[in-house]
Amino acid sequence: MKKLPLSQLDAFFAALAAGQELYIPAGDAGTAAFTPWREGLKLTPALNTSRSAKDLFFPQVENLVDFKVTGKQIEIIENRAPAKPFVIFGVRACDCRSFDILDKVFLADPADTYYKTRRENGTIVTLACTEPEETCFCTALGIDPANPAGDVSGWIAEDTLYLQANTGKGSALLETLPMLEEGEKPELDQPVFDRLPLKDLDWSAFGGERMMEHFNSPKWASLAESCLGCGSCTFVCPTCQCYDIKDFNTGSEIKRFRCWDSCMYSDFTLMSAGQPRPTQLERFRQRFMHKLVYYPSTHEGEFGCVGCGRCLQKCPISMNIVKVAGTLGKEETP
Amino acid sequence: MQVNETFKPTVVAFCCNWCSYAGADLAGTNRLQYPADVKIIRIPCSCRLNPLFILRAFQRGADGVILCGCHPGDCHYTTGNYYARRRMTLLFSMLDYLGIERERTRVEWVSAAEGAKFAETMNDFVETVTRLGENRRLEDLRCKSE
Amino acid sequence: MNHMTEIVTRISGVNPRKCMKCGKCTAACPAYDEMDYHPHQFVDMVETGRLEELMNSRGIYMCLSCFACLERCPRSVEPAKLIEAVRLAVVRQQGRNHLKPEQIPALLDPDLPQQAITSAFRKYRK
Amino acid sequence: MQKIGVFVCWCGSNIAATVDVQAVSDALAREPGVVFSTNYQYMCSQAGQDMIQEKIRELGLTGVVVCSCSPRMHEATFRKACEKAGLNPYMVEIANIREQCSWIHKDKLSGTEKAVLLGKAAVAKVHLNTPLTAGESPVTKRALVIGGGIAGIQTALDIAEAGFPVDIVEKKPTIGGKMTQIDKTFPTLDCAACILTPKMVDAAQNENINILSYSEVEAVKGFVGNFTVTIRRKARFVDETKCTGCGLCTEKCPQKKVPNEFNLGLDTRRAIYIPFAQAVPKAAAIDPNYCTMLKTGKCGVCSKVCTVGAIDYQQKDELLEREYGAIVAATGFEPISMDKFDEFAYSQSPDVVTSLEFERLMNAAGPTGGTLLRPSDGTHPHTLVFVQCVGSRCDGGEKGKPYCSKICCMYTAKHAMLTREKYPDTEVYVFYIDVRTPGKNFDEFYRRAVEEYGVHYVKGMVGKVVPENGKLKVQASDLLGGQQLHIDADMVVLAAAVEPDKSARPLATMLTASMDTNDFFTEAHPKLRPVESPTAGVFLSGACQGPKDIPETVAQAGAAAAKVIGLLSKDRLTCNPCVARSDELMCNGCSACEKVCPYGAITYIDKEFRGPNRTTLLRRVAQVNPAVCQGCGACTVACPSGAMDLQGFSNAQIMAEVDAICK
Amino acid sequence: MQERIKAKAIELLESGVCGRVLGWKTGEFFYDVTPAVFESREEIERDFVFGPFCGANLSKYLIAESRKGGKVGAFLKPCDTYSFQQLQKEHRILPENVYAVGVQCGGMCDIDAIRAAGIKGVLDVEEQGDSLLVHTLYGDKSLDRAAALSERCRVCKSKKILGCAELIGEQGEEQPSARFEQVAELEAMTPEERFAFWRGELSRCIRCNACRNVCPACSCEKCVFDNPSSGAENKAPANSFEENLFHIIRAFHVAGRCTDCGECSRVCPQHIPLHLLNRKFIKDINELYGPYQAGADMDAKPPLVNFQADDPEPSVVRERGTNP
Repeated sequence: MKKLPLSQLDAFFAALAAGQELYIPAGDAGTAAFTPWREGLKLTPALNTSRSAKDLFFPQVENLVDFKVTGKQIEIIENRAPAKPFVIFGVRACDCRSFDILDKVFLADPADTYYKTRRENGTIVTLACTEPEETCFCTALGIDPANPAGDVSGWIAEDTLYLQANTGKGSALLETLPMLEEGEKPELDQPVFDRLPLKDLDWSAFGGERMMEHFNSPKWASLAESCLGCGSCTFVCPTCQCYDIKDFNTGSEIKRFRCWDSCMYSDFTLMSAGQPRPTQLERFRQRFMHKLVYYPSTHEGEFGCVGCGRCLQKCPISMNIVKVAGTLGKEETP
Repeated sequence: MQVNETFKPTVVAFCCNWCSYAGADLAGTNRLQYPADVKIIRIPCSCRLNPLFILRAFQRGADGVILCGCHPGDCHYTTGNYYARRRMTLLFSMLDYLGIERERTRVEWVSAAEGAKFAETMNDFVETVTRLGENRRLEDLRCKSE
Repeated sequence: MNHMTEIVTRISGVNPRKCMKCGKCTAACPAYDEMDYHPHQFVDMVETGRLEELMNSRGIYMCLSCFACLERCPRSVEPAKLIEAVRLAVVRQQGRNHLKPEQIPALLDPDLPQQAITSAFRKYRK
Repeated sequence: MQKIGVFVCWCGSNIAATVDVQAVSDALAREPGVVFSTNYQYMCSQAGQDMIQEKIRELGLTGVVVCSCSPRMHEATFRKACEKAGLNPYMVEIANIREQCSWIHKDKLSGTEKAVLLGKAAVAKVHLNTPLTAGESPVTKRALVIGGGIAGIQTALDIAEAGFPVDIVEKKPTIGGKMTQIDKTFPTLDCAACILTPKMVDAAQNENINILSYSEVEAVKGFVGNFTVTIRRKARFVDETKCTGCGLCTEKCPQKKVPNEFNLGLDTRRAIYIPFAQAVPKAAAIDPNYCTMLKTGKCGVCSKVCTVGAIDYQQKDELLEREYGAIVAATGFEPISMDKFDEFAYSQSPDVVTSLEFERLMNAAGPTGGTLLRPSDGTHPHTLVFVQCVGSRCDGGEKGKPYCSKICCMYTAKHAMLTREKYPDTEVYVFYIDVRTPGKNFDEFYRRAVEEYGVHYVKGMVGKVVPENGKLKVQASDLLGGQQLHIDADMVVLAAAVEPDKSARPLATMLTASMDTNDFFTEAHPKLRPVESPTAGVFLSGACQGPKDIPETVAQAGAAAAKVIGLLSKDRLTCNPCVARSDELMCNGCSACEKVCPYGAITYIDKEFRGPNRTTLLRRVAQVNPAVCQGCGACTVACPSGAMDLQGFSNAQIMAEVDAICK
Repeated sequence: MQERIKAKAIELLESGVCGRVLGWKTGEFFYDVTPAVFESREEIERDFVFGPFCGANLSKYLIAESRKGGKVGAFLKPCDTYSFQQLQKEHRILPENVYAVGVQCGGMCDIDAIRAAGIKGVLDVEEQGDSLLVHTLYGDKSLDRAAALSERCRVCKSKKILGCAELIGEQGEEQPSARFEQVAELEAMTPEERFAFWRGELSRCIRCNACRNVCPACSCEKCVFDNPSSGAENKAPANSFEENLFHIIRAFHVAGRCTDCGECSRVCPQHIPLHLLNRKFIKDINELYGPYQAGADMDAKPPLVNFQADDPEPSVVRERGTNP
């Protein structure tokens, strides 16, 4: 394990940024974001970023290919940005788990080469949580926020940053940083995690086994009735991975790009025959069934949720996965 | 863009069919010169101009957009330019509020008899836009790939 | 517009160009006989910049401020305000007070209400 | 994908001198969808048109772009040519490379570049053009004239002369309007009744004219060529078809104290009355506000004396619904109320009268039998003061009307002249601001009043009038003479401003015709379409459009009739196909479009739509009547969802042009 | 207040005036209140809340609810009633199917404002006069109530309740508001500063459409930005142009109809001050065409479908700007 006095954090960031692009969480609570590091940029005091860390591997908008139109000729131009190594520092345990979930989707055969390239080029340095928010429930999903994974795991205790490489990529990265000293992090006692209001969320009712029961549950109607059909939950979610592919005609070129899509939208998976989910009820159901039932049914019971609590904070009408799980999971005698 | 090339702006002029388009024709008939940077799009009435069209023009590379219509009170459709006037005033004010150069957009009332005014207006507008230089604040880089 | 005209139109808020020269102000004026220039002439003279003459006229002190002209004017020109403004412009100048305190005893009438004296001071002095 | 042909015109050297036409046609040939591109000396010539037609047939072109002069010049020519070759005329677009390119640019390089861009924009637009077919709507061959004054009568007569049936709706029991109350007409001084009453009789006898007197328009639906109008026939308690107009009832009626509106309340009439001797229809009417029988059920004198049994106390208002192809508003004017001008003492002395009252006092059929007598004491007046511009030319708002009432100068001159002529012992003063007498023989008339009849014209408004000891003390200022005048007058006559009839505003709402702030109807174009309202099929006649004298009114009435005849002589109306269209699936029924439509072309219906999961939804959606829409596009921008689009100038088409130009 | 509202809700259901009522439903925490439809006394007694975190404007739900058949009861705060009236004017809400009860409001708190004050792990809040006692995972904290108010409530424009069948609490009045101050501050900047300000704000936009979907004025059947044939469709902000485009056009489409309810800014997950765009239009309209408050008057013609012959010319934008 390596250590670094926090007083040298700026020099540490500078050294990291010298070798590759470095992203750190910066900004005020509520709008903090992973930001390219530059001289003077400080680590955010907020627990987590507004948008998740997935953005760096699966950006909201990404160009796929260009078609050049000259007169009546169309030429296909491979136009992806060159792969550049980068480091993302300060990823929380929850967001770090989201990469496992995304990997199972994007890296399964046939692999999504755009995502794959970024995964290969990105090194993840995590940071353990010490001051969770009341909306955090990663512990209920088997994640240990005090001991995050990643290529390099990080802890801040007192005024020292401790770093532990977990992968070859992580070790290689730490090798490049001469200011790191050897050191062992002290044992941290963090009773706050036992006080989290959502720590005892019960997920036992979910998974692939009770698919039809949940699908046909009459409770969806009242859960979905106030949903506005916006995509804020989707777009701040670290595990949502749906996208749409669209063409933009610049007049001389067609730029084919993909962008995030949300199953909450009425035109999600719109097809020539119409859309498969006619009302918000079905769309709402889809999102939560996917996270709690469909995904686990095809991925060894793993849920498509990491308990980061973003949707609890961001939903305009405060309808979220915790309320859904609570309502559906409740055994009720009809 | 070559270094020595002087900047030639792209200016879109939306002209109502009844007054300003005819005014532009009259400028032509009288051989009144104005820069070829101005391209006219004919619309039935100034009230047909959707703010979307203006933003679209900027997106696609316009450096200035001007709307010409009948003088207030003279609208072929009686009231169209009154609505256009309110819409454009508010839109331009909003663009200004967002920090986009207020000189890039303009409304002029040009009657069918005012060929000279049309040419003067275009000369002046192109000069203003040229001075401002390339539209940077409302550009869409995807449309400038060449 | 010359300087004085500007001051007078600003003080009064009157736009003399609105006048259509119908003369109804003058026709309604109860102080007609006392005035050397009559309300409609006032408006015209302000418009044509003959301020000097107006400022030296007797009429500005003869106007009763009864506002009949203002009330009757079909074009909302409000000549009384103009006369008031010219008078103000005059008394605001150095040494142009129209009423001196020492004159009061001579003018005093036992029935004269006190307010009249106060308002006369307000009207005719700086 | 369209198959587009591009035809670049040289216009001799007009275009070819500054634009490299070959380069333009070559460049456009490379555009997607362009299957043929050429240039030619004169595209508009027969040979040029033949070439276009030949290529349409040979290549099966679905769209044509002509790069030539302004579309205002030859768009119609090329559209017609293409239509003859079987192409929908709205698949043709013109790129204006003459007026807006070759003629205004000297540099051939930039001129050519611009011409190419304009051509590309036209090609881009044609890609999105759709064949449009002009719709047709039938025309109901009957006209409605609202208002039976001289304007309405003349319009109706002219329409009827052309062979079309026409209804006149008049709210009073007789037609004739204000002109019936006028004594003599300027500048010829012929008697108003003598020239008007024959026209009234003509109207009554014309078999194409149907007079609906004592009636009012209640509702108007429909659009040009197809109006449905509901008319309320007010109960007159006399069967118009039976009444012979003998007048016996009006002599026997015991209720004698009814103010006579025909004489402006200067005398009285009975509760059953015929407004005046030459009324048309010549039929009595019972005034329900005064009739003892109708109010208490006791009397019935008129019924007893009527020899033909025309009296019907049970009569009720009746609603008629009729179809019309055209509507003419001829609602006329009224003098304004004198309430706000009490400096002239109108309310304080009966000897202060309005000019229209003065007409009655001078009229042989008036309350004084044509002898000018003071209303207060019936004596002969010696000094008369006329005041012009009462309530006209004011600052608007509270003060009065901002406009010049136009007719007062002339009728005041007439009154002054007639007074002096009949009573040479009188002194007549006219106080004026300006004397405005443009018109044939008008100024001569005014000069005669001054020079031959010795009327005293004084420049200056009257300041106040005070009744005192049976006299009217008039205080005024002679602005030219520079002296204050104090006149002891016997009578004061006020030339009151005119305003549109009170019924005009609600009528305009029913007709969706626009009005100015003074409640005068606005014309479709102030210069070029002065007798049409912006609402198609609605025409304007007489003083409802603005103050007018009789000759002008009659001229406008004839013009309105000509427009109506033009409309009614068509069997079907071809509509402009470049009209707005609402996409019902996207419309949310918010009414923004309806509020900006100057033509009232947009209506709403509740329509059933298929909802999700086999449900049905009832939604309010906009519908555009293509016969009424003129295609301005105001609605398309007011509509936030983009449900409203304009055919021929659609959002997509204009944006395609923008894209092509900015590329 | 909450008990009076709950009693009224039960009364409306049990007297048969309404088949269902629209209100706010309690959540996991004290603040995550969800708009909900209640159909029984039991539901109301168990779940209905009204408190300082019931910020959601229920008017937008009435568009759909008023079309579902039967009569729906709704509890509306003063600012919600402006939207309620505006939506009736636009024929979006069918008033005959709504029984509206006005609820006077003392300003709504915003959990994000509490978090912005640096308070973490918020578990519960107690109102103690003018201050709030906040229980957190990390101990108790105290906070001025005013600091916890959402921005729109700090500059509340009106406590007047419009168009409701009955009232709970006192009828209020329009009140002086400093809501245009921030707009004026921006107007006083140079164009460069304004540009930088808005770039900073709008670049955070993730186009989740929360602002649009929560907005009562945005009730189109299909938004132009979702419609592939509108020419404006875009699903994500590909660059600064599209960020600007969306927000300019959205503000323009609601101009003259926006009641300034402030929901757009409340729900923005990226904390973009979207109300400053709408208020700019409102301020301009007030200054150029005379005061106009959308939703206040059922008969007044909205300013963008209206005109005066002597309206100022668009050049006024160039002329009145103080900063060249």
